[in-house]
Amino acid sequence: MGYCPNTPDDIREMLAVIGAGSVEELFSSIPAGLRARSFDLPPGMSELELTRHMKEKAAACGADVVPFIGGGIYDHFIPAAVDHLASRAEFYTAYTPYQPECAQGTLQALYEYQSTICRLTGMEASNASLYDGGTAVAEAALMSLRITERHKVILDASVNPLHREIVTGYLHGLSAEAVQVEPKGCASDLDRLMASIDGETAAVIVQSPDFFGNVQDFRALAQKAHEHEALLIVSCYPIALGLVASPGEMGADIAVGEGQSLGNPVSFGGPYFGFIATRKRFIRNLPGRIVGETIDHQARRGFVLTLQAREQHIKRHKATSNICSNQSLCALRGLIFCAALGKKGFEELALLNYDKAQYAKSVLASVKGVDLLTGGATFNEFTLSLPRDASEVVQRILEKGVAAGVPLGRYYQGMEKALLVTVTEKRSKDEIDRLAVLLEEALWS
Amino acid sequence: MGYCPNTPDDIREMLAVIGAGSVEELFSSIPAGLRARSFDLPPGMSELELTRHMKEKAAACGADVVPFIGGGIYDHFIPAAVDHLASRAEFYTAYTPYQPECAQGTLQALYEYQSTICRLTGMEASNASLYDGGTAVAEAALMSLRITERHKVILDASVNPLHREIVTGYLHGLSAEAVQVEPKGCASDLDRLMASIDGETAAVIVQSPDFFGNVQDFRALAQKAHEHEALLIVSCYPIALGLVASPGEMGADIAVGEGQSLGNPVSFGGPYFGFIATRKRFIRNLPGRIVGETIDHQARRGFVLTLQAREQHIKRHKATSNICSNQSLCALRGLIFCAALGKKGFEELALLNYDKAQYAKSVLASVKGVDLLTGGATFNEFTLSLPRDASEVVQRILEKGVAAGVPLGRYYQGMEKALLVTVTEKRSKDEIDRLAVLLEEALWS
Amino acid sequence: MELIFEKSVSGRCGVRVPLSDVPKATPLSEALRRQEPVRLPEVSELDLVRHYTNLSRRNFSVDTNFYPLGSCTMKYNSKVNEDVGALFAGCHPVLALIPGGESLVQGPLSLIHGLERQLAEITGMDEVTTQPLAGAHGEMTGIMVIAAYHKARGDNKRKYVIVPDSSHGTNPASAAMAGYEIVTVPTAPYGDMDLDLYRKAMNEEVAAVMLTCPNTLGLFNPHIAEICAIAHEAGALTYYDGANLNAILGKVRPGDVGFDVIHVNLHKTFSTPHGGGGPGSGPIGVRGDLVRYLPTPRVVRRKDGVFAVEDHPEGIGRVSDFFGNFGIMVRAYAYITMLGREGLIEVSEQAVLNANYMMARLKEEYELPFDQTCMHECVFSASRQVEHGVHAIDVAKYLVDRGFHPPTVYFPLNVKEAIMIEPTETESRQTMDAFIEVMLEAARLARENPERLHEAPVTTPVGRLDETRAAKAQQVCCE
Amino acid sequence: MELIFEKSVSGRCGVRVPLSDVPKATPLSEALRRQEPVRLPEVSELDLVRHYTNLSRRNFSVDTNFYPLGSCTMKYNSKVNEDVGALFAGCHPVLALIPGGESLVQGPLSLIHGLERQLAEITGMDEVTTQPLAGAHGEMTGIMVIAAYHKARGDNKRKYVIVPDSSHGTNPASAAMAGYEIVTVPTAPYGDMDLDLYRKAMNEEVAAVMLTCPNTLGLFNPHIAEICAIAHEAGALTYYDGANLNAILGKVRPGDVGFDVIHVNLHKTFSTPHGGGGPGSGPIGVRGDLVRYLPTPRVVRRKDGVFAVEDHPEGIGRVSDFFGNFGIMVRAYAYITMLGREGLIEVSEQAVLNANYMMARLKEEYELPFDQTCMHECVFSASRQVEHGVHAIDVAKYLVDRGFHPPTVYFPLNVKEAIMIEPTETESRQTMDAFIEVMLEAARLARENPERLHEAPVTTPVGRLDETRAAKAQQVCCE
Repeated sequence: MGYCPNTPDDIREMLAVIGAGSVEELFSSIPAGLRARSFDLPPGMSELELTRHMKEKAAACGADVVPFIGGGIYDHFIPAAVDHLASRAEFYTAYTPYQPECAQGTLQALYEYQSTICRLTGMEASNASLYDGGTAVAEAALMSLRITERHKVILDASVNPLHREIVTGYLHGLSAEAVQVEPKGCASDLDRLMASIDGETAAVIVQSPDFFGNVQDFRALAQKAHEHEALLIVSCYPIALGLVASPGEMGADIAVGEGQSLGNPVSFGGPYFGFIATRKRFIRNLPGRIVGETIDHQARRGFVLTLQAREQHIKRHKATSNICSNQSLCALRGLIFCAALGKKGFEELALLNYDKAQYAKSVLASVKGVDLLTGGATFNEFTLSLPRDASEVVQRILEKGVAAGVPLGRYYQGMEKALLVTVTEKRSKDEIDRLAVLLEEALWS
Repeated sequence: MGYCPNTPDDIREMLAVIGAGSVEELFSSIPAGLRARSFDLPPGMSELELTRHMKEKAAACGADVVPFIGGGIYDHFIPAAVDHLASRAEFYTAYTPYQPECAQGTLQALYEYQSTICRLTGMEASNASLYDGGTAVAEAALMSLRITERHKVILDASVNPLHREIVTGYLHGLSAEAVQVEPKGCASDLDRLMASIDGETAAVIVQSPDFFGNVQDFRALAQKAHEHEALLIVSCYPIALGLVASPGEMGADIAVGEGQSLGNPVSFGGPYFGFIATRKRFIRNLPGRIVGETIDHQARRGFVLTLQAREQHIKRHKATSNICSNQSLCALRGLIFCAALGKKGFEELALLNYDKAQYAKSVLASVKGVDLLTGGATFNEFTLSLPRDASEVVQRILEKGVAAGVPLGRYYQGMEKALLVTVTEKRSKDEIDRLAVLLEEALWS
Repeated sequence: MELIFEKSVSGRCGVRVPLSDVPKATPLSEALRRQEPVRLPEVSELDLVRHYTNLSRRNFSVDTNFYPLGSCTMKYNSKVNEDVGALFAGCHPVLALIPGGESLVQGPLSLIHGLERQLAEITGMDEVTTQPLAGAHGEMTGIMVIAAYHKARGDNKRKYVIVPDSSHGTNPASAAMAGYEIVTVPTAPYGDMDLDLYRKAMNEEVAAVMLTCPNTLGLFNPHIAEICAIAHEAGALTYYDGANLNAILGKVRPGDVGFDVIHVNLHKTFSTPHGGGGPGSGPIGVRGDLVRYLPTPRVVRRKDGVFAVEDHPEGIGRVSDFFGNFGIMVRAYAYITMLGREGLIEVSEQAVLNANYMMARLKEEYELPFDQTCMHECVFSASRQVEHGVHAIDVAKYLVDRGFHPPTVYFPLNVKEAIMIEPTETESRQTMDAFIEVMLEAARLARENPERLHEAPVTTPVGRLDETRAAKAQQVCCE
Repeated sequence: MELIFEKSVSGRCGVRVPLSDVPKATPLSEALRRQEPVRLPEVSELDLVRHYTNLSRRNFSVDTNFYPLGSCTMKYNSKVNEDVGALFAGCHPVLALIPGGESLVQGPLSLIHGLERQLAEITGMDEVTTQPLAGAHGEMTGIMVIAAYHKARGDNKRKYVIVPDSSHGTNPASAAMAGYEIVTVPTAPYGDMDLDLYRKAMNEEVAAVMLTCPNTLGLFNPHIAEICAIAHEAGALTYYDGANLNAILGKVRPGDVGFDVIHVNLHKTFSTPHGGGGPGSGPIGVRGDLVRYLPTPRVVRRKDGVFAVEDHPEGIGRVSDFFGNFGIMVRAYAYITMLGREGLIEVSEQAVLNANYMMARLKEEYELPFDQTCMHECVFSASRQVEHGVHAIDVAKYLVDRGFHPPTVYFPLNVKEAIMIEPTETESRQTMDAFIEVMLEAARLARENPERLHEAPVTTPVGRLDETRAAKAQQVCCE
């Protein structure tokens, strides 16, 4: 039937050892009145039938749509080696490395991951990953409350709207406040953000590139925040970090983000991983697992889970977070992705995204009636204004197998004609040119 | 560019150690007149571009056609575990196990493979695999020449025509003769086969199920061959061996066959593996590699390549065969496939093939004008007679995405209206019923 | 082994980046650009592959070792589930959120809906959401739903959540994340939460009680219905930690027993390899009047049979970006679909049989604090071995040398020197026998040669590591 | 480790067979049925997975160890090639042979045609067939083509094939399979086939001479054109064993030099992991007037651009069932396409650089019988170590203990105590340096502590195995 190996003979002999007359007898501690009233599931399938069934479902998943959509999740190239290595059974069928001597594989990989995140973000201490980008921003917000012992964060509304919803939900339960600062046009209102910071502010949370695609300079904001002993939390897009200044360079205290773009497929929403990194002085306030370097009695280097006194299995309700599992396997993919591209390749990849998006900008903005709403620096996303409701236009183009972008009306009042377009290295010039044609058609024919 | 890791610095330093001024200098032993006159290949591609290019080619490979074709290569279910295990890098990136201490993985697996083949075929000694089914039959023929020191084999023309072509080619060079005995109708002409055996005969080569699908009893033939001190070589289809009497039970001296059906995808012709097994007394006449059990100085069991004095790297032109590489990885897949199904599952699988084909027989033979040419016992293939040229009919049905079978006119004179139909466990009742409808349509509308 | 960074050679390249088919753009301004390239390792693809392949070989794992880690359900997960999990890799989640996109992703939407229905039936709940990304995330989400429920009723005085002292650490931590204060109730001598103390702790300021059943000792609490009733009487809700659901599939449904909210660890019970610590997935199920508070969005089946993504305006908001860890959900759906009703019942029966067999065979040598029929796991104490100076950790490390991953040790906290063994249903009697032999051998060695246990492990790439040094050094990334 | 059969438990099941959706048929007659089920192992899927996963861990491999096995070209093969190789798994080859089927398999047919064109350009030949299934199979096919050529010209007196004594064993064996007698020409003191003896051996009864170039000593034979000319003068043809093609990609084309037939080991030069001994693929290329004798069928590009499968009536017939080992061909095509012209030239340059570096650094401690610039591999002799009672095999086994796969030893036969090292172009200088350190250490140990080398390996699951016992016992399958 399933995967239970014991044969009737085994079962008989085991019951004899136990001293029970039947398997059912082992459940006799469960009062009769508590037994399941229903368990109405269909009979099982064989592997062949299951595979067929699942392939049917997968055939209707839009995988052949050409995606100019991003908005936090990106269709990037994933080197074959990533899959091959992350598919090593010893990695993916292991548990949390609680017994370090038989988990040096996972532990060293997570240590290398933490090192990679530190180098990407320009920070000094990273944990071993969080659930996803949205919860990572929320954990950073909570972390700032713990560090500053304050109860308010300033939340730039140019931060990914999905992430903001998660942050407000997390803060709500703790009676902390998230003050949102609306964008000015299609960009962060840096002046209002600066003005909002006061002695009650635990942190300012911003994103670069922001949800409209703008690459931003937060140096002044950092300075202002630090003047008020508030923290600067920067959410960032790791691929962009191959080209744009890191949160560390900008003066951030905590860098967070969605790690998906590093070697994880889009996979209808997950699993991905969130990352969080900070200055070394805040390390004890990090949520989640952290791997540290140490030695054994022969002075051989080894790695262990460390600073566990922050965590729920030790500190229970006084833990820095309730998080238990991390996203090890996804983080491992991120690590291998970064190492596969390497110093030079990672920069080239970022530049390629930039070049393609700049090309797309020029081509699309020259479509009649279309304007660029993000006029400044962008990375691989930008926002267009269309002469009509973007939703209708997107729907029309989608019928041709191209997802033209994310209409912003759903996320920002009054932006019904704004369209967020994403262009990764996987989009060819031909695809970009075709999008321009389709856009023109959808608008004017 | 490619996969060459040395940096310009490495290269400079290495050249200094060598004492050469440039890499080009290392090629100076090649006379100028012998240098390549052309090397006209396009520039390379990145991994992403290559993947795109290959996916385009793979999109035009007929993988969505419903195959009722077999004729030696079969579309069977492959458990996911087969791929996962055979994809272990330690298996597939290792070489021939010449250093046994660091190749016990490969060696033990091949020993288990050999044991599996012996159990399937009812034989006592198997080698570690041959190239494919056709060359396996040819190697068996050569083996019979060596054992009997005779120069003629009787070749039943109901043996796979592709295999027969290979056998005759192999024998041709050695000035040995293959006497082919034509089938009677759509079945081996056992009487003529028996009558053909004489004191010059090295072996009779037969197949069961034969190319038309007939499951055959060779006991009398074996007896007759042995009376003349000739060998009986039986080519068999491993999946059928879950149900039908093994070559060993039939009295065969050498069992061979195409191993593809055991866990190897159809993959446009390969790689597959051929198997060959025999009685223990003939072991020194086997071609190819053989793994044997032994011990180390601490009496720990281990496995080594054995009886290598038969082989080309020792015996050179006096070797039993020129074969060097085997098809280890494909044989490993075969082994894992057999172990995954196990004793009971393997029998069930064979029965399921049998039941499905029997059902298809009854449904298809009831189509107007269609008759069954293989009226006796069959396994999962059978031959139909159509009221018209089978090629036309197949072509017409193929347009509907179904490969109805193999028209036999190409292989047997006068069989232009015969169609060989294959039904594996993967063909559903719905697909079979649909084939009947399509056949009726193609014939009568 | 060297770090990948230590294998880096300046100028070496790994995977090649695609060539550009567009013109070079005007560069970003200096102020916005990073000052130097990210110091990522510079290795060839071969170095990369060899490094991580060899690194993987320094792990124990289910596919290589018996891994009876109590409370973690380290069962075997069929390879086919990995393959079907990969089928949806190319499906962009934002497609479901743009106009016209829903119709293109009916496959994954129907799968989410189907899994929610399966889990509702399995747990006896009315509705399920797959959004939480892990067990603890499910707990927090569940408690947030409970908070929303009380708040909607204007019941604003509730500020406590009760947990037993044997609970998983995530329970109090998750309740705290949702803004509650924690009341911890001790374990009674009979192994369950002390019923009298619980009764005393329960009052109208309590929002919920969180329970694991079977509890972390592997015992089914016969008072569970009473505990629920006591809570409901006081207007509190009951939360079921589904970590141990593997024990009761088809036998007990928390919804039938009286629980209001449950989370399910898909990665424990429903076929996801643990990935070295994640990803997991922690859907929650709720009773009828809590459905409205579930997080947004919801995947619904419209009357025309089409699946749609709908906002859920009264809910607690969003807890994860999209629909949860979809890849994990695919595996769970495949697992439930493949096993079917009978297969799932067999899971709990064989899990319980295996645990009781383990218990019966080891209890002569190891102290069994609660000697009664267990469910899917059993908890021993190394207290007899302590008399010889051997601790649970020493037994654990010796097992490592003998090729077995150790059981969970020092948890639950209410058993001293705890050794918590969960064999799972996918292990055969023969594998358990081999493990039992080594456990008995360890007990013998504890009497005769404790030094051998103290020096373990000796077969691993490193011996016991200095954790204090690690915590002091705080060396968490390489320079 | 136990055999999988030894883990079998009666009644245990692994993977489940699909359910039947058709009626049960009348059983086969007793006489045709097998008398008892095949005694296959009865194991659970977990047992299966754990067994083969752990078995795999008892191998050295390119992905885990440096593997400088001379003459085998154990290079790193990109993972992407494995992935693209799997894309065609569902393509049934018989589809290409049934009426109307060709148009459905244009992808794979175009790939075969494309690969044949690539290989023709790389080798300087006119046409290529991908049908031979391995190198030795290619040799046999090539010699059969040569035989057909002579026969078609009525030249029936030729019954010999010349090979040098340093040739791969497959060369004489393949020629013998094709019906020829073998004439072996010794190596001259300068390391190549003795030119005078060769000239004497050549006459009008010789059908062909088979050569490897660079030869098995890793040396490029400067007389190669002369050797070809001598053969051609006598009416014999020249066969090029492409095993060492890796050394000369883009530098020399056998067709330009004067060879008539060549085989290529796709699995050596063109990116197929060796799979523990196979599968391989051994396409052959031929000059113009031999094309007509290539085996049937041929994949051709028709004038309308459509690819077709055509019979080749004058050819030698069929040597394999379909088009060769297609999966291996896909990898080769992908490799050549991905690397392109410059990438392939880099391959031979770096392979030669690495081998010369290895040679330069080791020759102080190890005897180098032919001290000249080598191509892609170099051959030492352990003759100096033999003075201390240490043989090539002892050095080899010591390397195993230090984590390196040994070089090829005792081949080629014309060097005593040969140690043949082929680093390949995919290994970095750093990896070679680590290997060189251990080789130098072994040389030191040979002088100072030969016992350490004699007892090696000590780190592997088994020590040196008793091969004589194996050959005597002939235990080749378990009972």
